[in-house]
Amino acid sequence: MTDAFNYDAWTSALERGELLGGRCQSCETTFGTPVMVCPDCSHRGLAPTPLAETGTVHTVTRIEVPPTGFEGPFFVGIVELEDARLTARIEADDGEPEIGDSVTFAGGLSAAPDGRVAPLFRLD
Amino acid sequence: MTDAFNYDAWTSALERGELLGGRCQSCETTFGTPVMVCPDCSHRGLAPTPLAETGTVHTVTRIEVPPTGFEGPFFVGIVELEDARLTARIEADDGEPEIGDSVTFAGGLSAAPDGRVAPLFRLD
Amino acid sequence: MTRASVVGVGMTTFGVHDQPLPELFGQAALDAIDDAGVMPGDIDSFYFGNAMGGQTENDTHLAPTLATEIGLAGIEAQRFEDACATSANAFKNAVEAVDAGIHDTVLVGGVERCTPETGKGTGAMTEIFASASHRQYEQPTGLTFPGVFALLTKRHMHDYGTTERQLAHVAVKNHYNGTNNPRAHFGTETTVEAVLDSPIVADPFHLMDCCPFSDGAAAVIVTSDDVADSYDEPVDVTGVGQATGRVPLGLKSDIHATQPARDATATAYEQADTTAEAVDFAEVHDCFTGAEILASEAIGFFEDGDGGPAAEAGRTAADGDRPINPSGGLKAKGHPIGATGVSQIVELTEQLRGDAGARQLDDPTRGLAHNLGGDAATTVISVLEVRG
Amino acid sequence: MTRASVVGVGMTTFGVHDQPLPELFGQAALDAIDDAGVMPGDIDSFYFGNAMGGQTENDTHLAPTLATEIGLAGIEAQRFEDACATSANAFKNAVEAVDAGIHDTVLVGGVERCTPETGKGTGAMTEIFASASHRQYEQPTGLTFPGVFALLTKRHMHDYGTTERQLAHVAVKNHYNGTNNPRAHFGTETTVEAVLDSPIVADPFHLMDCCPFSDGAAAVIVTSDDVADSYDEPVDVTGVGQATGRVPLGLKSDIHATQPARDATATAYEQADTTAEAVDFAEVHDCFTGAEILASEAIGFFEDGDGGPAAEAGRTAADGDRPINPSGGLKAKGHPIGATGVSQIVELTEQLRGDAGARQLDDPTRGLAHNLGGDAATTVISVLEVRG
Ligand SMILES: [Zn+2]
Ligand SMILES: [Zn+2]
Repeated sequence: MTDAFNYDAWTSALERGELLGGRCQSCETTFGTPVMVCPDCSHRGLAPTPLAETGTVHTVTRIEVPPTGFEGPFFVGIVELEDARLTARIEADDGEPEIGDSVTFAGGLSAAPDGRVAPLFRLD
Repeated sequence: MTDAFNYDAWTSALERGELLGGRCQSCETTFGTPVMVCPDCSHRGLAPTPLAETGTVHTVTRIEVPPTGFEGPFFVGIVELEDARLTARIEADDGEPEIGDSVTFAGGLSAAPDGRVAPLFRLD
Repeated sequence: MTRASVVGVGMTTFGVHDQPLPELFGQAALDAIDDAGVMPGDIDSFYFGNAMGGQTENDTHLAPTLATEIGLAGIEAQRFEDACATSANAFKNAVEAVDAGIHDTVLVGGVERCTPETGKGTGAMTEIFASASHRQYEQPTGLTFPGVFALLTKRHMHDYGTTERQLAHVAVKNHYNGTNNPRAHFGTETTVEAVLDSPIVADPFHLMDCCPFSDGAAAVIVTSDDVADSYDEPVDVTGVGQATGRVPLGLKSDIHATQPARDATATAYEQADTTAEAVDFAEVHDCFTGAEILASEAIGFFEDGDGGPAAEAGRTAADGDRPINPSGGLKAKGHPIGATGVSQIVELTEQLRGDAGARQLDDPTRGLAHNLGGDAATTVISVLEVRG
Repeated sequence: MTRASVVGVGMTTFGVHDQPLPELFGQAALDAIDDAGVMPGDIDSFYFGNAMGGQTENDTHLAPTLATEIGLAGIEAQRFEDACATSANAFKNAVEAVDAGIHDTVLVGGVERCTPETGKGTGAMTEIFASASHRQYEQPTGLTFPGVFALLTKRHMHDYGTTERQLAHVAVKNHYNGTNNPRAHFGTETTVEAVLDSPIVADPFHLMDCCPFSDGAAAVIVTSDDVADSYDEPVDVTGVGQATGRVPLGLKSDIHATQPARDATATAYEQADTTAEAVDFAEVHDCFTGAEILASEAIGFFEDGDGGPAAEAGRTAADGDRPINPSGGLKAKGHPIGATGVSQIVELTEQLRGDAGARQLDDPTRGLAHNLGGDAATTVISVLEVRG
């Protein structure tokens, strides 16, 4: 097994502005976030792999009532990057992101009160 | 059934400086705090009854490491008032309360960060 | 095949309560005990649900405390937490236990306080609810629980043409049903326009698409099939399915399928040897209007994509052909998290007994409860029937 | 009579971990799966324990998340919380389920993070632990969890003459045992003087009378008796008892009896058709040194009042006649709350298999686990035996 691809690796990369997914070394599916066992084929150990940096909005919502410590409103969506999906913040200069819109990875966003980083995408 | 003897009645009395226990109207046991069903005989509905204001220390500890929001050290003990027992703060002008010592009810103490009141006893 | 029977039910009003959790639960539990007419000494075990007492009230290890409050100190007890599916999972474990002969008679119940009576406001509660989404891969985005179901619902709207107006019809119908339920949090009607005019929480959901923060408790007495005959009005549990699904959202194949609900439904129908067509009504987990649409499809009441039009056409109203949430659902009855699953069982039992008063459906013989947790990654489906 | 069998065990080191709960748990669970050699598809259900993830890490609804992490998404799952008895209660429910034929093979496990890795310091953790005492009648006094056991122990000292020195011997013995356990939080010896010289937390407890805040996870695979034969090294579960007691402390008749432990022990011994004399060793819940003394009496290893002198005389050492906590116990092995109960089952299994390495006892055939929650108001007692 190669070095485990885990949360620490994923979030460290994000803090550096890199977006890593996990690629199953058996069925070759790519997932947007680490997981110890492949959900599709039960193989153990996903390898870190750079995700596509452009993709489309699979679904999105505008959060108007945020949790304590966050400033709203903002957009959260699931973005689809080739076969991988992950939950991310989406920013738009104007207008609203819609399902099917193209988005590009724009680094890690530290908006959470505890400083945890989330993937940020921008509407193309 | 008379008016239910519940937490609201118990704590309101304590805030007024009164110490109420619950007396089972069937087996006549007295308990230091309200409970909907008598633990001894399963009768429903305890009636509020003034507890004896002097009693003895059943057990006691000096808390040196308190929860957030409390100032330590302080003494917490179980006091025995005739047949009723309850957990209470115990204050001593000097020395330490010991098991078997006599104590007297000294009102409600609001030491908790949320302002909830606890029974306070003083070492005689 | 009867797996277990419900022989007694109890429930507080859902709304705002200032009592401590043990006293709030005690009301519901003593009512269930009295309704059954069970001797406390005959209760073998206590299956208890509370979702967030630690976070909202710094109150954990509640099972022995609640047992003491109602005169059952000493009893075997266990607390379950599975987010909003908390007490349905307690119920499922209880049904399995009496079905397998582990116990004869058990108390199942849940309690929760979510209103500002706990000292927590909207922001804090929104943060606490977010604890049921993925800590590492979802919470840092600021995703809220209305947000989670908004994501599922937006995709459903995209794929099937479901409209905000159809969603609003769910709220209108459930508010109307709530006016017939004396225990409901909301007892007033609303209109499609009022829903659509209310402020956005997480689009497409307006405030009036969302269930309220509620306090409340619910309890039932569950017995084995053979013990049930000695009680007055048993209602039979013929199927209980539970399934989980992938977390976080990004790992799910089809986010609005709510696959665990489909898996749990298949299990429950198989156990009950029944089908969606033979189920007369359902209580489903309408934490948001969109969730009711998804649930109505997952339990097979409607084909995928037909849930929205069916709601708009009134088919899920109490006098429709597929009644859903005659109690008012989470939307109008209220949603004290850990009490919700068992409160659905209370509603099913009362409907099947013919005891539902102003909200009584026309002689139903079989009902279904759908209770989900998180993004539906835990779902419990129960089928109850008039005793044959 | 075998009720169930343990066919695989896994456990992380207990100590300080910075991984998220799903990954920490995943290590232990995958190790247990590998140890058993079970096919993931053969696992029917997941009985999971976590006590305070909501309070410490805003992380709830963990069962589906953890299942996903280890490739078991879709599985039936339920989370238990019963304070420090959390995962023993999950274990007890799992044993009942396989014994009754509800499932053939289940995964049981627990995980917790209690160290400052969560961002919570001593004051905050002390407040969180206090959530297991009565919210209305105990917490407002400022009573802490060391304080609860201090109250029980002080009365035991008064009634039986138990001394602080005897308590310190428990810590010394458990620290010594911990030096032989590579997974222990503490791997260093201590002395009676060092314990007595350490600062007071809640008298009579010094800092060195208290177990540490730990992070960790433990998991076991439990199968039915007949399925167990297809595995390499099954260890049999012959009895599991659980009982609750009155809360708050003021309602208890005899506070240091820890009556639920006595009731649960009676049930477990009856199921296992055994007695304290026939039990070769025990893992007991020594959250504080005094708790081990009370437990050693409650499980019948010693007459009431003899626990203190027995500890001082070395009778509970690994080479004594009544070994207790050969793992190092909570005191030295560590106490990641929701993982503790299952970690005791891991230790029993390894000892009974003869796999315990440097801490291996002399050919034991029967062991007991004692896991309590709160002021002992929840206690679970399990008896495991070498497969006959
Ligand atoms: Zn794969
Ligand atoms: Zn009485």
